[in-house]
Amino acid sequence: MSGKFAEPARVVSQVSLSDEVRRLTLAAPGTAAALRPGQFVHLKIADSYEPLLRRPFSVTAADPAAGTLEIIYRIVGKGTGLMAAMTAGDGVNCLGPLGNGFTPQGQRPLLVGGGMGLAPLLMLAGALCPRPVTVLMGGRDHRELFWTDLFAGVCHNTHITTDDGSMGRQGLTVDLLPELLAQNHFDMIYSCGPQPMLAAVARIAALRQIPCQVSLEDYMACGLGACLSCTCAGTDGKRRKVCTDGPVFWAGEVLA
Amino acid sequence: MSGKFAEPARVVSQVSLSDEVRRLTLAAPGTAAALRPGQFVHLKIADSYEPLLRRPFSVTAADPAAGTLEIIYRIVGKGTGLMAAMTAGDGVNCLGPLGNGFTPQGQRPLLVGGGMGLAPLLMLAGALCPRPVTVLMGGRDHRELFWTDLFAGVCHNTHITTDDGSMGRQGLTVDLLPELLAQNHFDMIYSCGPQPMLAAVARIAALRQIPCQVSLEDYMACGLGACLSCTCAGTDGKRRKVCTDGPVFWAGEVLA
Amino acid sequence: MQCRWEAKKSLAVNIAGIAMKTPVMVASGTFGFGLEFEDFVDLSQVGAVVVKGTTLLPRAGNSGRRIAETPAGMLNCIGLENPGVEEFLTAILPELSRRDVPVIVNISGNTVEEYGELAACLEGSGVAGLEVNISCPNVKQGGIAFGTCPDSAAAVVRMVKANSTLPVIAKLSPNVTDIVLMAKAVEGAGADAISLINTLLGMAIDIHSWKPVLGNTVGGLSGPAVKPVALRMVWQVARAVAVPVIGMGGIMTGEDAVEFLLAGAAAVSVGTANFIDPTAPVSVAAGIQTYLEQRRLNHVNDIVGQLILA
Amino acid sequence: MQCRWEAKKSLAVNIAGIAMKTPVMVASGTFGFGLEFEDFVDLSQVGAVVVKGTTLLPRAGNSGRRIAETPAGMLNCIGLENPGVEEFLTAILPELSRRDVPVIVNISGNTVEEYGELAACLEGSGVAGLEVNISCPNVKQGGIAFGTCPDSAAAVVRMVKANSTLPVIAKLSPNVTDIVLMAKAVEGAGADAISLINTLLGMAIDIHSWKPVLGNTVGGLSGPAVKPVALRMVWQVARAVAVPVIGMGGIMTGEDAVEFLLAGAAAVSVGTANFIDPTAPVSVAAGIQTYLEQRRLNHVNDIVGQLILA
Ligand SMILES: Cc1cc2nc3c(=O)[nH]c(=O)nc-3n(C[C@H](O)[C@H](O)[C@H](O)COP(=O)(O)OP(=O)(O)OC[C@H]3O[C@@H](n4cnc5c(N)ncnc54)[C@H](O)[C@@H]3O)c2cc1C
Ligand SMILES: Cc1cc2nc3c(=O)[nH]c(=O)nc-3n(C[C@H](O)[C@H](O)[C@H](O)COP(=O)(O)OP(=O)(O)OC[C@H]3O[C@@H](n4cnc5c(N)ncnc54)[C@H](O)[C@@H]3O)c2cc1C
Ligand SMILES: Cc1cc2nc3c(=O)[nH]c(=O)nc-3n(C[C@H](O)[C@H](O)[C@H](O)COP(=O)(O)O)c2cc1C
Ligand SMILES: Cc1cc2nc3c(=O)[nH]c(=O)nc-3n(C[C@H](O)[C@H](O)[C@H](O)COP(=O)(O)O)c2cc1C
Ligand code: FES
Ligand code: FES
Repeated sequence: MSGKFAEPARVVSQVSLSDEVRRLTLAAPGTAAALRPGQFVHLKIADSYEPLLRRPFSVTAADPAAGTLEIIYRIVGKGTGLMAAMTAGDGVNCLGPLGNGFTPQGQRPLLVGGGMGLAPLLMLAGALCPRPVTVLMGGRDHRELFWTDLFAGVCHNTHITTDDGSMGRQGLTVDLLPELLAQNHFDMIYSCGPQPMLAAVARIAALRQIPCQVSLEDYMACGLGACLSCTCAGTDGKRRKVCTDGPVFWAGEVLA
Repeated sequence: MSGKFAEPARVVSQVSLSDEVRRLTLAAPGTAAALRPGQFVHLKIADSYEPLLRRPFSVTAADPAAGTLEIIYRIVGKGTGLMAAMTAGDGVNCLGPLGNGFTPQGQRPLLVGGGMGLAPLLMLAGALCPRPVTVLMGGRDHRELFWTDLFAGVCHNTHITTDDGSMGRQGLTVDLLPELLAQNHFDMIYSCGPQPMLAAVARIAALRQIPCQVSLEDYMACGLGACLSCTCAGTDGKRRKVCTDGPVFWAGEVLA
Repeated sequence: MQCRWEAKKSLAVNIAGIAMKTPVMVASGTFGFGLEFEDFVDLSQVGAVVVKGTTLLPRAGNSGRRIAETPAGMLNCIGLENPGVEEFLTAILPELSRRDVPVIVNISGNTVEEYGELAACLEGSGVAGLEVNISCPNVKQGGIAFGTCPDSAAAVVRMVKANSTLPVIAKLSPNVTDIVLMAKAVEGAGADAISLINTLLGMAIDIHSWKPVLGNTVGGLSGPAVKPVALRMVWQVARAVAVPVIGMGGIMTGEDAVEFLLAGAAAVSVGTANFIDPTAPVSVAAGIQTYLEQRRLNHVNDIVGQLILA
Repeated sequence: MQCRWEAKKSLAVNIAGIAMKTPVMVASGTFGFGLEFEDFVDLSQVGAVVVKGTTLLPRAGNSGRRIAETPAGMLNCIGLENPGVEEFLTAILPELSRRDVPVIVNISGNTVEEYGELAACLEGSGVAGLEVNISCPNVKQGGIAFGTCPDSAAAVVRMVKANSTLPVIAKLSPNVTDIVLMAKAVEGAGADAISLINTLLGMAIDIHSWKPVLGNTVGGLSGPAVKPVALRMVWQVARAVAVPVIGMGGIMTGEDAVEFLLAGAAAVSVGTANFIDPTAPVSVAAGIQTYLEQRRLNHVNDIVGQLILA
């Protein structure tokens, strides 16, 4: 039997993590039971042609017993704006679990995430327990403080950079990364965030010969590998579908 | 100063009058204060392009002091479906008051309404008080019983026909009309309902030489007399705009 | 209640000699003769009022149902109902002329000659310009034919130019294979500006009665649904002709208008939007003004045609 | 989870010799090679699987952003990314052939000859038919040109027919002045069926960056927004040609499909709908079945072309 569902899901609860960020808990038992860290769900938010398409979101936690899953999202446009107005009992259609997910290997993993890229790493961090997990997180400013709290429960070490220095070290995650790698013996890196960050993380990881997986984002229609909206060039010249071949790739597969 | 508004209105309350019919009370102070019986409002139901256009509804009651107005509507499609899901505090944009309204003349008026055509007659009945008002109402079956209750408070006499005889006399309003006219001395007829009913009422009224106003319906885009979606042929060969020249016409103006 | 708002100088444009306080005009057939909207809009703050399609003789329009809502759009088959040019000149224009807004008359003929006659009738009337509707898809004779063939479109424009000293705007139909070919044809024939798009020909069927929803079987599609097609055509035409282009098709907000301006439209028109928000011509202009202010741009012309191609 | 549903006999149709269990096919480019949807749809309950546009050599497609949502629609500029006909035949078709569903290959060439070669490659492969994509607006060479000129469209169809014994479906572009002219041209060239519409050429602009939203500047519009245009064209074509017409464009529900059938389509395809509801091909067919049952109609053919004109 197949592991993908298009299930009518109900909002269990929604909480504000910051001005612009919300955590939404959905009852979607099929997906919740089958989902692995790094996979995502594709949500049809309203039973309307406005907005028409589904919206993809990483899952930050899944509780197979309760049949629920959580996503953390930033309000950026029409779809997320409608999501922000939802309350317990409202319905969405949840397509998932989609994508391949992370390969949970390594005894001393480092997670490097920027902005909303921290979302898939959160579920991964939980799955990697009880191995000692270090997370290096980058954000715009102290308003992304909530991530620290969320990772505190699942990570041994938390390192923070912000663009404006209002929290942790001022600068980018990749500024702090060489230092961290020099001081520790990480045997696996997982990263998700803006493309330039991923490219820099992958480059540094390759120099140090630490295996590295990156999770990509792209504009998606089907989420099922059919429409080719989301393909990217692989380093071998072949195309990769972010939705099914990814969103998680070995860094060398997609970043030169 | 002008009497038309495009006001952000709030739902005050909504009640079910039958399976398919609801009464919606809106806080729309500008419109409520200016509105006369027979006029209508044009509602933009959702802040979305689905549905795109406004929806026209007769007003059944307006309370200038409270700044509220009521409409009674049947759930028939997308827009009314969305309206049915609204609860206190939800917003709609209310354009109104639109149209000309009834001419409240006559000392012994008869109101003849079929189905949802009873809506504008309800507010008219209230305005005609304390003159003795008689209403002849036609419906499909006993599920339209709620109209009887609504008119009971404002009318002296209530006559009912239903298609299936499950309430009042079996048949059409126009079957009962000649009898009523013979037994009473009405000096004005107001009518709203399906086109064939209006034509029959107008014909009978003309025969008896009783002045008669009819309220028409048509598909409307602007509601302001600009787009010409809603025009109908006048008996003089000139076009009439239902939204601004009407929706109320002297029967002879639009029905041969 | 009239919306109180005053356009800043940064919005003022001049299209083919017609000075407008804002680049936001109203599309023919969606704003009546302007006066219908005075409860909501101060006409002096509208770029220009393009009145309902006008013909030599009065027209009753199509019978049966005239509009149908579609996903994010609407179909119409009004069929050019209008009081005729005579009535327009005697009963409507005198009142409309009292407003401080350029009036542009959208004209429609059954023959090339009729377009000429219409232009001649309107000469000296005080209107600011003529918009030649060669594209209305609703009229069985004329209409569609003129607008889909470059030669006949050019013939109409030449005839109007020959009978008028007013700025002449040629309004193009989107129901063509090559919109640039049409644009060049009317530019070559002397059009002082080009407006587009008119409606896309569409249809809806009532699955209960098995009949067409519209009285005229087919009708013109407008509203947000058509915006991508309109924007593409405006972009193609604006880069191909030298005369100013007036963009329209699905503009509902200031942001939508900015897309058309970036694509090369020197001005825009709002049509279907007027049915949803009767203050649309002003709210769209205010939206453009806000956009300019947020980016510290001095004038709307600073964005016209500034699309950056890779 | 796969949706369990079985089509009744009342839905079975035969289009140009291709027997289908339901009149609901899937539109090329929106359903991959079919296997991608097996988690949700039993392919044996789909009318036919029309696979992604296939070219002689593999294609990487367009770079940059490939989709944009629009009001009730979407733009795409995939640019015919596909593994090439060889890979299709060796790596994909063997697996797909094990399913009990007709497979139709959508082919696209840069020259008339390439179409012929493609047809020859697919001869004897076991596929049920060819759909000739003369209309994809994304490819700079070929594509748009073939589909907008009756002579070149006919030349392509003739070439495919000359190189194939399979049923040949000509897929028309809606970006033309006269869709009936195009339909008659491909019918005259021997097309066994006609499918329409492909996407309408559109555009979107990012007002923050001043750049086109899509990597390819322009893209094809699909989804509910285009339904009125699609329905109008299907109606016009179905009454003008003798070969069966496959209707598509914005079909999301059984009701939408019924509109196309009444307009004269002998079958329909669902495209964009697959992205919103992965069970769409089955749910649309089930919707048609319900419609027939409610009206006590024996067969879907009882409604095909039954539009009542005034
Ligand atoms: C695999 C994957 C996982 C994601 N996980 C998260 C997450 O955990 N939390 C989170 O906040 N966001 C996440 N995103 C981004 C999220 O999908 C977008 O923010 C969201 O789709 C925006 O929708 P909107 O309607 O609010 O924005 P609009 O701008 O109105 O959307 C318009 C269109 O663009 C698409 N779009 C807009 N931004 C993005 C984007 N960044 N990536 C892909 N498509 C986009 C939308 O899906 C829609 O089709 C993820 C994206 C992908 C591909
Ligand atoms: C002046 C006037 C007064 C009205 N008063 C009432 C009233 O008091 N109570 C009531 O229940 N209904 C009334 N109607 C009818 C009401 O407008 C429609 O039932 C409503 O628009 C249906 O919207 P929908 O989205 O649910 O239906 P849909 O069928 O989804 O609507 C699709 C389109 O058709 C239009 N439409 C559908 N039915 C009608 C109709 N009967 N008349 C005009 N347009 C229609 C809609 O406005 C919309 O544009 C009135 C109509 C008019 C013109
Ligand atoms: C109800 C209606 C009537 C119209 N009448 C005319 C007309 O008389 N002449 C004309 O050139 N265009 C007419 N149009 C087309 C509009 O002017 C405009 O070109 C089109 O609607 C696209 O713009 P929009 O999407 O903003 O509405 C009409 C459009 C609508 C919706
Ligand atoms: C993402 C995407 C890719 C498409 N690729 C192709 C293609 O390769 N070949 C083709 O003939 N049509 C292609 N089309 C067009 C569809 O087959 C269909 O004609 C069109 O989308 C209209 O139907 P719809 O509105 O149901 O999507 C594509 C459409 C989309 C949305
Ligand atoms: S989103 Fe369709 S292939 Fe990835
Ligand atoms: S609805 Fe526009 S003129 Fe009546």
